[in-house]
Amino acid sequence: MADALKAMTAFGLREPKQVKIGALSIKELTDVALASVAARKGRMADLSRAAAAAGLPLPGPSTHAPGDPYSSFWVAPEMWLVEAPFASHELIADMLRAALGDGASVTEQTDAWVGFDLTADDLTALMQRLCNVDFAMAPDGHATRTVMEHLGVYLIKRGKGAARVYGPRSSAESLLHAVEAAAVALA
Amino acid sequence: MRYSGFRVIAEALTGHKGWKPVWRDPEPQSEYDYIIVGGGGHGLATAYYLAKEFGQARIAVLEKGYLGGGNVGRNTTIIRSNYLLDGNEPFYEFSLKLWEGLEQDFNYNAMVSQRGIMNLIHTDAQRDAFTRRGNAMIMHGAGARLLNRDEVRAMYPWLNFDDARFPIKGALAQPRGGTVRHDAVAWGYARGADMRGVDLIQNCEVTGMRIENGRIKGVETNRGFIGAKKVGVAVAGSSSKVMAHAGMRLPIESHVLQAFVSEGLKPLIDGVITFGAGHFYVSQSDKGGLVFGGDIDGYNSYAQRGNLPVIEDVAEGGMALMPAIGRVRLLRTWGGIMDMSMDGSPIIDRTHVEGLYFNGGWCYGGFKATPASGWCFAHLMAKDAPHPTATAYRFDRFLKGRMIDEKGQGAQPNLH
Amino acid sequence: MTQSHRISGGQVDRTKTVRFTFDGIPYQGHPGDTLASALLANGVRLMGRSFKYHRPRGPISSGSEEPNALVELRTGGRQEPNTRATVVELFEGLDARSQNRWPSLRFDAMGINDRFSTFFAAGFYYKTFMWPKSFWEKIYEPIIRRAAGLGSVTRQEDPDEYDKGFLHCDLLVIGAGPAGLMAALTAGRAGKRVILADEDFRLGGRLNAETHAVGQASGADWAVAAVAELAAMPNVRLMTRTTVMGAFDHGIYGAVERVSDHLPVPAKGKPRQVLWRIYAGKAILAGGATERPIAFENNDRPGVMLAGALRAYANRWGVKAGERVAVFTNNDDGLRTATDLMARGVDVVAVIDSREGGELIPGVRHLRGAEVIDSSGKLGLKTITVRQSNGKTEDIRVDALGVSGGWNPNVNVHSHHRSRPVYDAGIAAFVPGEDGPPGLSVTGAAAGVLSTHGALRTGRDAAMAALGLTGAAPDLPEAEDAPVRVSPLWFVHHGKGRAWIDQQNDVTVKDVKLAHKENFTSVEHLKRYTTLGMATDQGKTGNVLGLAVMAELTGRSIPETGTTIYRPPYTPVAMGTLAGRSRGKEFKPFRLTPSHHWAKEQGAVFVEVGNWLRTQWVPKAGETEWRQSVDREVLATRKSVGICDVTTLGKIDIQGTDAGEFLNRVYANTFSTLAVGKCRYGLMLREDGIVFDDGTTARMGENEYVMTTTTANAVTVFRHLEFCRQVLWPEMDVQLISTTEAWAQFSVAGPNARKLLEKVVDQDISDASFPYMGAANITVCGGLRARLFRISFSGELAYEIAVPTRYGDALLREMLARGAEFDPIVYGTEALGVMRIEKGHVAGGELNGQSTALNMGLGKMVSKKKDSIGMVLSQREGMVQEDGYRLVGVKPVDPKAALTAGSHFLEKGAAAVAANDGGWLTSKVYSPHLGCDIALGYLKGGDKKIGQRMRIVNLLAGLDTEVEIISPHMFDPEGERLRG
Amino acid sequence: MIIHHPILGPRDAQEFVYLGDASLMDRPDGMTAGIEEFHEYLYQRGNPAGEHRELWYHEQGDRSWLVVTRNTVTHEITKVELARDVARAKGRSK
Repeated sequence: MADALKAMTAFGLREPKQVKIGALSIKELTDVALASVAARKGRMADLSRAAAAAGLPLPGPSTHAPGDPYSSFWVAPEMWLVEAPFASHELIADMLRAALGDGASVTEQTDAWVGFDLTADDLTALMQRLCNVDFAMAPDGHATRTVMEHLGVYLIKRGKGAARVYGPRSSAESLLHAVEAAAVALA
Repeated sequence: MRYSGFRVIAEALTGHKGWKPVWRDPEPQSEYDYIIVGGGGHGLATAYYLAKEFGQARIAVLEKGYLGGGNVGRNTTIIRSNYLLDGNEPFYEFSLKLWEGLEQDFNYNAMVSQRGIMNLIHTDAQRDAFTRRGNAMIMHGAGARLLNRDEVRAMYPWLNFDDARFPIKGALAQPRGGTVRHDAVAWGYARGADMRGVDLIQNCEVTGMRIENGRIKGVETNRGFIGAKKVGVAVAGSSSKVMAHAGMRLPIESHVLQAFVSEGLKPLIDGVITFGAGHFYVSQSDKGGLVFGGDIDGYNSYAQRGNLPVIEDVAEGGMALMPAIGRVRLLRTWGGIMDMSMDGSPIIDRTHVEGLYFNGGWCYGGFKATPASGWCFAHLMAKDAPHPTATAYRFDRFLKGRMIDEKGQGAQPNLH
Repeated sequence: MTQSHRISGGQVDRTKTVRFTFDGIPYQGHPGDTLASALLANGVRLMGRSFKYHRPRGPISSGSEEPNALVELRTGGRQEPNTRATVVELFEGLDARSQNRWPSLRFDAMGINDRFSTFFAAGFYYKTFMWPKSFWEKIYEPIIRRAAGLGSVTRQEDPDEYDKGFLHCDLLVIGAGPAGLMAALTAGRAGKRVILADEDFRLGGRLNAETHAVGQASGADWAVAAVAELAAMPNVRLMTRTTVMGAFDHGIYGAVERVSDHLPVPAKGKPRQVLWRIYAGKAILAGGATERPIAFENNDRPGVMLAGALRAYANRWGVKAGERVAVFTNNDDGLRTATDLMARGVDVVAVIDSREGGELIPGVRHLRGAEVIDSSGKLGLKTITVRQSNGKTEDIRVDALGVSGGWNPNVNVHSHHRSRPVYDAGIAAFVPGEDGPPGLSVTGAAAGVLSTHGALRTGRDAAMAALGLTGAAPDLPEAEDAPVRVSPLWFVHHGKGRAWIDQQNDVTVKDVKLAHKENFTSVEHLKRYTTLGMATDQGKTGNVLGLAVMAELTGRSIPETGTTIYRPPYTPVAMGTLAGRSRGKEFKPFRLTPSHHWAKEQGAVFVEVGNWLRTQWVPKAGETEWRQSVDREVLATRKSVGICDVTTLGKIDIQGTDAGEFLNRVYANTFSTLAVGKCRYGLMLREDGIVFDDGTTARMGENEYVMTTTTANAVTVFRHLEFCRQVLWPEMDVQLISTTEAWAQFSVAGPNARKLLEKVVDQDISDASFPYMGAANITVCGGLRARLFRISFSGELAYEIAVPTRYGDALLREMLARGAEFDPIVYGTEALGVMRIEKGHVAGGELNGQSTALNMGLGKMVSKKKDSIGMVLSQREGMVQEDGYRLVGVKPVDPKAALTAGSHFLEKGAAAVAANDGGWLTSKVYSPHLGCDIALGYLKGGDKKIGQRMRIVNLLAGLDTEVEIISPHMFDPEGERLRG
Repeated sequence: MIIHHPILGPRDAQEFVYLGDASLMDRPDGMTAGIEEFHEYLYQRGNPAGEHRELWYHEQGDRSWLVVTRNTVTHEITKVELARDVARAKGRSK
């Protein structure tokens, strides 16, 4: 996009962070573009139509809906966070705005967050140390806001042993440290 | 009966046969000149000073439970007059001066101990604010010192100076601050009032107020109607409940504040340390327990018990400040119901009902205010004029825009 | 040393030996031992000293109720005071020491207190030490403080880690005795998610301490089988060494798991303990019961123990507490101690039964209607004095006495919501009352059901009921179901000596009598006056005894007397556990700015601003003092151009067709007239009319605004806006989202700001096309999306430029590189502060939550032509006073004189007393431009005092400085530079 | 405490920020109401010992403001509503 300006990860590096602790692997996401989509007041029907046309899922509360290119999860009443591949969708906000029209308010959120994909055989014990989400009982695709070591994050369950966490980008180091410490204690 | 070392020795040698009840348990009379509702610290102090300083008689204190069972018996025992604003500082300084002579005054050792209090500084902005406050304190005659980091370190070398998230940069100290054995305050005032003829009536709950033509006539209780020329209400967390009997809504919410004590330890902390950045304050009792607390739970409550998040929050503050106490154990928690006012400052005022007076809104500053609160309330009730140090504590300050908002948080009681 | 008191049987692993020391002396025990059982096995029964009288003490119990056997464990930062020897699991190399004694446990100089105990009656200190006044703090109190306390605390940091976590279950079972195991089995077999937690390291509760059969097996073996069955269920989590410390609202329980306390040190990276917050659909308290003693004179000697503990040591640990043992009981259960010990070959010399009737135990001297009235033995029990039913007294030589006064159900957790226990005369004890924590039921001994069968049955039934299970109830194994036969006996009436009730705090029957005499008769007064039940055991063995004595003295019944309630925690909890990982640098998370890594490379100095770390200044080589750096940054900016990372300012994206009107209502000034492509300074009030926050808001599109807030208020402003949007004006079409972290934002300020920006911005930003207060979406460096605002906090020609955060670092480097010809510098918060104060902009010191727009000289901004938050109440009479505080600028008359923020204004010649207090300095900096300290301040009637001379004093530092009151706009008051 | 969020189900009260009495919804109109009315609105509280309708904000959640009906003596929660729905039901809707 802008060759002159080289992007940096949330850790001030060129390459995404990858950590392995025991069976757990932590991988920083730098290839996901994010934008929030909120229905304008009284325009939910319009938004739903436009979203359907654009291939943008708008799942119900506590849910993440995968899709191509757009995945999304519910964050607030009539509001979603939309994910898309960064390489093709760096201008995700513009693209969504164009697709959704004036029935929606769209805001770029890509760099508001640091994302991590966590994988292991079973993440239950790790999640028990990190947050109050009942991970074991949550269905796949469960998406919720929660708190990890004082940090507000979004947690998306992608399977018994897979989860995605979005935390505040400025606190990337603190968040990673919290996950690492919990993992070491369990390893 | 006068207490003294000689009396203790004499009684010890004669098998403790001569000790007398510290207070009587009188039946309520049909009418009093003064009824004080609430047998906590403030109510008992009010009765004591009404009798002793203002020459009044025919006084009763009505307590729904046991004497001293409210916040005077469930606090962290700190006394200080390190306030900022003109509406507050003269009053709290008056209170501290009364503390300084209290034990001799009421002949009871409440263990008033001025081992000093310090409020830690972690940012330049905090230093500026504390400098403003310290100067205000000195101008009001309260005394204050600004300590630098090394001076704090010399006093408490084991605080977290080297690995702190919010490094200690100094402190505002009031050497005259300290602690008092809280229960003894209630008992000392109760004893002093009882000796002066005040009827202390326990297990007597006010269930209504008799008001005729805008004038108080007495109170209904679970032990029948008791007449009174003047009624003063000093019931802290129960303020809204009791004043509702007079049809009043108050600028007050009731909130639970938890406090904590550790197992007994050999001396570690001499004075009182306040760690504002971590919502934590601590002192050590003469028995050896670390006595500490933090923020209120934050929601309206009359339950006298709190929840785990605040316990954890307070412990986190404690560990951040004092990494050596990791293996010190929390022994007991308790909750008191705070009368949180809309600006964080109290009310000592008349009401729209003639002869009905109100004392409340102490937030969690009530304990240190006990002597002055009692004195000023007695003054107001006896003379129908506010004491000079308590003129700002009016109901109408909110209507007039004259809030006394030390923390600058506005009309949200749980933030004060 | 051999284990002289080890006998056969028990559940210790005799194939292995564990070495440990107590007060430096080496001993041996076995895995499965506690410190107390191992010491007793070695014939050691003196383990501590009491709080007040320094009486020699040994353990009276075998569990967490222990008041006496408190020791100090470990060394260095791990030194751990007041640990109960009865629950410490023995590990290799354990190093324990006695406490509250000097010079040694056997010869404690403070034991002198015991000789003068009559002077130390309850509350004696309230009556003396008052004269002379100054002696309290100088002499008496220091002595008392030194004497007080039990263990000592290290001054070193605790090196161990602590963790926290969350668990969810359908049923939490607290306690793994027969009731708890049966409850867990019932729920587990039904497929429910169950957590079974027990404080012990071996599950089974009293089954491990008794010889009762359960079904075909011993109770202990039945427990092993039950535990094995539960362990095989994936839906059941067994938590040993886990104490449920408190019941909180709505089914949340706190539990402490002692992960590593049975190890010399935790394994690397492992926590010492974990605090679990358990979300339980339902909970069952199966916490068993605690035996209580009977008070008699000198009942506190090492060797006098609870009868149930005596047989627990024999049955579970294979330890006899003495060579010659007697039992003193008022109930049948106490008799079991005699029979169990005899079965293990221990010499039981007498059973003293206070009851006249009942069964006689064969083969032992069983005295009925008799009482123990006294004992002797300086450092341990040697004889007891027994008064027989005929009144004759007799000394009996024993070295251990088991005392049973009956069993108190462990109602503690059930009373954590202030439910008052009620008295059950059938078992002479308090049982759980009404209004316990919703969802918590109580079973087994904790509910007053004291037989094994009863525990199994109620445990099963409670689980069925709690979970609404409708299938067939599981069969119960056969178990003893003996009725409770107890004749209450609280204290033995005899003589003038002391009979202990609360052993740790040295509260005796005499103290209760004194409290009664002085009218401290309510249980709360009794507790507070005598300190009964306030020791580390929280009165688990003593409380009921104390109030029963008071009941007897007042002639009231025990129910009339009532009882105090228990509060969390059930047993004391380490502060480290409650804090978890939030300590040291991890107390709060860090927030790092986009330029953080660049600044770190440059050796910048950082400052904490909330959780943010911001660059405070960026020293250059040769600068030795911070002012050099800051002055340089200010001068360089004002001379050419400076860049500052302002990402920390809150950014809120506001969209919707009503966004303009929304801003009109949340800001005191008007926003609906703001044109697209423009920004405006906004002043936000609280509803009480006090200034809440300020910042600029830009209109980026027809229905699209970007608001900035102060760093400090970013979160609270957002919350407030959501309140306004959802609660006050839900009819409005407004959407909000925070974009604070999404954009890296830099202030570029100085005469060459535009020239520098022109090097990176792709569009025309000449004054004509991008005038003062302009705002636009632009691109930089050949196409990267960015935002540009022409706003100034420094008084210079200034812009704020924002790019997506990941490009922030690169943009900063690019601006510095491409604009090198302008010698750009990066400035930190100090220089930022200098320039904003020179310019008279309000910030932290002025936005103190106590000040009005009028105070700030911004009164005209509050529009009365529209409704906005705070508009009405800002007009109250106390807030619109003519002579109220006004923001002023201040500079010293002598340019070399220093000012201090927080200093107060005084008129010349006025005394430094409150009546003359004119206000205070809110912020102060050194202005390299003006060559002196300058400050902002709130001065009463300050707007009318411009040009006057006053003093500012800092009484904390003894400073008294003559100053000139000037306009707060100290630099370029006409604003020519920022429009340049 | 646990608040049963009308959309998200049971959530720990720790995720919420407490404001106070739900009467804070009933803000007077600043163009017609005067100081006395605003004073009553902002400062005077019923502060009941018993059932209390109060405002909580799900800050670490979906950012909904809720009206929670909770007993201040027992802490029992009997009703939880979206504050926006409550406000709209009061007629604050276009």
